[in-house]
Amino acid sequence: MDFKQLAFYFFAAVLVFAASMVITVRNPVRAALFLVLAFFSAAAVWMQLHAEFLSITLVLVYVGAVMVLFLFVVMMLDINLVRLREGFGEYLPIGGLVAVLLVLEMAIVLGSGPFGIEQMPEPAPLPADYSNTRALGRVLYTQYLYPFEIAALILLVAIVAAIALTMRRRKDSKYQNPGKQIQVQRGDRVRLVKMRAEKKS
Amino acid sequence: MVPLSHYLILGAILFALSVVGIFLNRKNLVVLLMAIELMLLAVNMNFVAFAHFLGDLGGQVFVFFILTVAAAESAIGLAILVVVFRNRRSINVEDLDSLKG
Amino acid sequence: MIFGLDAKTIYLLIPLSCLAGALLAGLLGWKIGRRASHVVTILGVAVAFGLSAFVVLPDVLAGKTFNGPVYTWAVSGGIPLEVGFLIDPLSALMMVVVTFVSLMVHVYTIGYMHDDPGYQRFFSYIALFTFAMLMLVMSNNFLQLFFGWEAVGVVSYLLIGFWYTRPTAIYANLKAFLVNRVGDFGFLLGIAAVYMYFGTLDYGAVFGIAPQLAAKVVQVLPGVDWNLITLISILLFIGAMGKSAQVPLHVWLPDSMEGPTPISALIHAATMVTAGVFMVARMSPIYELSTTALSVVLVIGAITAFFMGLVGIVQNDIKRVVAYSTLSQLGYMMVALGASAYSVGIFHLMTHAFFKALLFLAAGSVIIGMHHEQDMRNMGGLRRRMPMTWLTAWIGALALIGFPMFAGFFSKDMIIEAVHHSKTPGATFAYLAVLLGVFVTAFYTFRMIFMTFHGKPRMDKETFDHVHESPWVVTLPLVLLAIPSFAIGFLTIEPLLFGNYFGTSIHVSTQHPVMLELAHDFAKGGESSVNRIGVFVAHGFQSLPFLFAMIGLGLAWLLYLRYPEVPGKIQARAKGLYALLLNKYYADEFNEAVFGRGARGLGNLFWRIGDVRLIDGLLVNGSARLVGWASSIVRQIQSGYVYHYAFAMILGLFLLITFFLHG
Amino acid sequence: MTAAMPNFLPVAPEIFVFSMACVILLVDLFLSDARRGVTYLLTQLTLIGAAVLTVKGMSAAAVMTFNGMFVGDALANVLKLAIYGVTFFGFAYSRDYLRERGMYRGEYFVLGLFGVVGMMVMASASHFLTLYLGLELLSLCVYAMVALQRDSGQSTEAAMKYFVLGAMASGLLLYGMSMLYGMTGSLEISAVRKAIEGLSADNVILVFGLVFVVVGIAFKLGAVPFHMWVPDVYHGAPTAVTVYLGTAPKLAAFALVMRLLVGGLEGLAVSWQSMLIILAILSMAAGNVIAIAQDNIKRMLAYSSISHMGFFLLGIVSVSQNGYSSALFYVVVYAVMSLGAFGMVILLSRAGFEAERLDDFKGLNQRSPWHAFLMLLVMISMAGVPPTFGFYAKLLVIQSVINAGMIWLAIVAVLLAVIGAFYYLRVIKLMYFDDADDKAPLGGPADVRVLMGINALALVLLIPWVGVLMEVCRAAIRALAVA
Repeated sequence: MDFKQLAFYFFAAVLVFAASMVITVRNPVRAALFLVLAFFSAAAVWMQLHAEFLSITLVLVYVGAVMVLFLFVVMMLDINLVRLREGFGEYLPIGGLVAVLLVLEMAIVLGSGPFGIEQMPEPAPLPADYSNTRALGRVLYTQYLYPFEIAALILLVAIVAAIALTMRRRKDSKYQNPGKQIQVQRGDRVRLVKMRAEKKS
Repeated sequence: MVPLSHYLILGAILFALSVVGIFLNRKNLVVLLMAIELMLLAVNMNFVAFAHFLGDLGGQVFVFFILTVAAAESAIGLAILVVVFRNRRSINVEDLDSLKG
Repeated sequence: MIFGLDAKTIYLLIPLSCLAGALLAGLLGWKIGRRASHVVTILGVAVAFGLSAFVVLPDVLAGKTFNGPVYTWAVSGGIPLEVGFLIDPLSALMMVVVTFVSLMVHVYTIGYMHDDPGYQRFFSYIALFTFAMLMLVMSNNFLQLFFGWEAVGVVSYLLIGFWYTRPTAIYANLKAFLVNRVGDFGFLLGIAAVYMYFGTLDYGAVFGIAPQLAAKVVQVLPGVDWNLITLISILLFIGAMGKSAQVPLHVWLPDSMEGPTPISALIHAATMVTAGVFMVARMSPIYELSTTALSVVLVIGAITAFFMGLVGIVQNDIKRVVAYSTLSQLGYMMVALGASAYSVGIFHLMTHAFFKALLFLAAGSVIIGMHHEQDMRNMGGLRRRMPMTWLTAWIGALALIGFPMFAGFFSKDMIIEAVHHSKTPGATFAYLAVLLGVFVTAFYTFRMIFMTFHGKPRMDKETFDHVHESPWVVTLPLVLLAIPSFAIGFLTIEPLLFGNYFGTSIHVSTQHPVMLELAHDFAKGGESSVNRIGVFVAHGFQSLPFLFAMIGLGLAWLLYLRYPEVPGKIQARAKGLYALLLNKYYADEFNEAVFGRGARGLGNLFWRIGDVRLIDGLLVNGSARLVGWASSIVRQIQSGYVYHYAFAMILGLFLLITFFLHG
Repeated sequence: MTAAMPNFLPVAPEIFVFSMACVILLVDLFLSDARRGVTYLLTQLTLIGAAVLTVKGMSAAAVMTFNGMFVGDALANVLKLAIYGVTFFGFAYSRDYLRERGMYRGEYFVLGLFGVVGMMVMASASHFLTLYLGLELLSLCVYAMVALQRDSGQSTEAAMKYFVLGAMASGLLLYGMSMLYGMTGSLEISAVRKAIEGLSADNVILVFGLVFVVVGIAFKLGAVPFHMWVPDVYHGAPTAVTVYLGTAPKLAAFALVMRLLVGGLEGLAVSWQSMLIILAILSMAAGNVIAIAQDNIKRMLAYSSISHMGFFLLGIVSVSQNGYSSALFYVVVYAVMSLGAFGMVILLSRAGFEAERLDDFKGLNQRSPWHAFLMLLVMISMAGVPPTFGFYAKLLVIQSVINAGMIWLAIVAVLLAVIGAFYYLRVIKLMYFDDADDKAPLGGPADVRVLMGINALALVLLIPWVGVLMEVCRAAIRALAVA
């Protein structure tokens, strides 16, 4: 077993462990953190597959942005953790059974098929000056221009939808109006009142 | 040498875990969204592995787009989650049962 | 040829006189009054009977048959839609039976329905029924057959629900409607198949072509070959199963006893329910081509004959006992048909019509005497109070159990013999069933007779004192029916079965030579007719069926007269069996659960076309409840929980993968 | 490496709709609530403009552009025109409903238009990537639209369910695509088709991937057992959104079926044919039976949609030009019928009152004979009673199934359709033979009433031209075969 294999099986094991923790831990914050671990190990596996750009993206975009968003939401919502712990493990046996069956079935298909090392050997190593990022960039803006534009549209939709769904003006929230603050005149704030001095009675 | 099939089986395990996560989880909508992320990760694993072994960049480009879509998707998913929470003060999956029959 | 009328006119006159009576009583009944209503209808039916019995029958016996159109209504797409008559020995016999029983029932109704507010309506219905039944038996094509078939059905529903204020009557009505729809669906498909492959609906033409298509094979489901003739025969038989109340489409008949008793006698014992038997006999040239279809008829008939008799044992309503005996006897007729002894089947149909009508009317007479009490547990000892009814009921009962010399003896014994000789698959089973059926028949028949007329009165003294014999309009038909119940058997057995009475109207293939063997056995009796019948009767006293009948009779005597406390004990011991019989094998419950929905689904098809009232009253309120029930069960799957939905998807995925990759 | 400038002309409608949606998004910001009508008007003009551009750009031959990512053929054009049409009507029906519920804002229309772009992308997709992106664009818009009534517990619950299950279905579809990619080495649909021809039809990996793809498609169509979202979402969503998602996306789903199964994977037809048969029978049976127990008309129409999708699949199942074109005809007719039915639900609703229960249709004839008559037409067409389009659509599908030699399937379909007729007739019965609880006469703005009339009457009055419409469908399918 050479180092590449060792690395693959190690990261694969971590990935599977992290993934199973994501779906079994009860605390959503811990689940999110395990998901981060899963993404990191996946990025490591992808690295071995010469998908450097994607593995970096996975870490930067996913861990850096999406998972932070998850954590942010989890913490923003006032979730009752006690209720989340109820009924733990009740459905675990059936879930485990389905998982095992599904994996077995898929493994039989994928393992026995034309994807063994003999039928599909590792491709020849790429030249040293090959840049995965550059290659991706080349096709992304030429060959894949149309999908790229659609992806932009999807992101726009996400922005519009997220704002439309969650932005709200509370009647009781207090906010400043800088325009008004600047235009304020002395007369608006201070009123001089003339009155006689009080006499002690 | 790690054969392609091992990458694919890794993807299959991830896939099965995410599927099980979706129907096993009865308490927490957030974890449901995370399980969906896991499923997309499984698919991405497949694409990246195929792209490498086929020597074709198309798979990697596809993964790039899936990542983009997934980010947009989770933004919308979380937005819906927030709206649900505001309405019910709960993100318990079992509480989402007013529509049925 | 009488009064200078030609044959066609006479044929037309027979059904039309009934129709005229029905229309007069129905449309003008409110004006002409009760008396005039029954006069016109009875007159109409009497004319029909007179013409059938004294003009048509002698003509036919003289070999003068008729087959042809009498009125062309329209020509559509190349097929003429016409009213056509086929007058041959078979239909002539049916006409006489129908009109005679109908006439008796008409007279009897004067007494039975005396106080009913729907008097005119009732007469109108039964005359209309007679018209429809005549159209059915006289038809010479499938279309008119279907018309008559549906028309008798409609009148039957109207009459079952005659007392429409009773909820049970409405329910029975609905049930009869739905169950018959199932049968009619098969019947209609059968007729459609006939038209599709034969290109004509005329009996003669169809029978002519049938032998050429005997080996034709069709595929309704891909990969499954079906013989065309077998398919058509079975589809038509499904229709017969509905009308003639064969298992499992029998459930409507016992409930139909909700109608007034004359109806039970006329429609649900003597005539309409025999339409299925008649139809199969009429189609004998088709059925003879398919041994498979005959075997189906045989087995279904045998099941009905035996198991429905068993149910009769535990009934306490006097009319229901007779109703179950009808089911059982219809089974006997089907058995005869299935054994290719069509003439024997028709023979039994005829004898049965007389003695069953007699039994029903006698039961009705008891019911009148008891002031509409139908429960036999509250009767007993009525012999001295109602001597005439008692006597005629005994004659009917003896005929029913097949006591030698009585009408039922000849026909039933012949059926048993025919099955004994038959080589059709299932014949052994059928033989056993009809043989045991004799014992069962004797047992429940005499259980009824003993519980009703003999023993100590089980009602209070005051009621008993008020019981009195029915008026003459009731007893006269009883007597008039009792005569043929006794005598019709030995008078007609020779010409009907072994003389060449039916001629070409019934076709028996040489592969099923049951009749020949029967004739051979019968001829051994001697040279003269009286001799042969004498030997047959004498032989009857030593035969197995007679023994069985006597055991049944004796057992009934022991249990219900000698030791009346025993039945209760047996009942307590064999609770499960008793409950099974009392609930009629849970057929209703089963149908409700399994076929109810299907039947209603089919119902939709028919109902949606026209009648708004039906949509409103039956479909929406009645069937919606049942379909809704099933639907509400299924909708529980939609639980509202996302994880259940996800699970369903994964299960679907999983099954698809398994099925397509490893299956 | 230099790349040639791609030909933008065939994409003009997409660009137009997209740009207009952005313009509307901006314009809407500066409009007061009273002048929101401008947004609505611009939206409808956008759809009309897109229709004009599509008609102008039609050509006999299929046009490919963007390196084989986009195809403009007759099928795409027919579907796009149908999508504009039903969306146009749907927006018109929704206008007052939205206003009365405080949702009459730019977001509904903008998201709706973006969804239209997604459907257009799907209709002209010739690459797995564009197909997927179009699908996601549409789905994301619809998820958000369902939740648009954000203070309603029902609508947000529906959105959440739809989102979770929809995302899962997308995952399944992608998994299937990844398998196909691994086996064929390509993501371009025509290349995949060629590669499959070189492989055997019972290749395990291909069938394995196919199962996932079929499941993904079945979800989008709402076929049993992947249908569970349909009733909940149709019911929970604001009716204005239900009318949107119950009509045009079915056309897009048809594009998905045609592009993927027929365009790309016809070599595996033996396998997907039997899968679709199972799904079709289950859908027709479950949809029709469960619909009977519903007392909410939106749920009832949802189950009816499930059974209709089962029927529509029968056309695909026959694996023939005739079958595909009858399926196209069916799905277009279904979209029009469904538009009419939901439109009527909207029309009956008023401020603060949702006409969702079947009982709300009681005695409609007393309140407005004209609308009761229109609803009657829609219902008998859905039930498949002659002489309506619904009948012809069913007839054509049944014919194609019989031509394919599957008589038993045709019999099953007819029987189930007969059972299904029951609940449509119940609506008619309620409208005509029951007394109204609420005698208020029916209002509604004039233009909506005219559109509603056109919508329902078209189901009957266009019957003489059924041959012409059928020929259009045939031509659309023929174009696909050539490409």
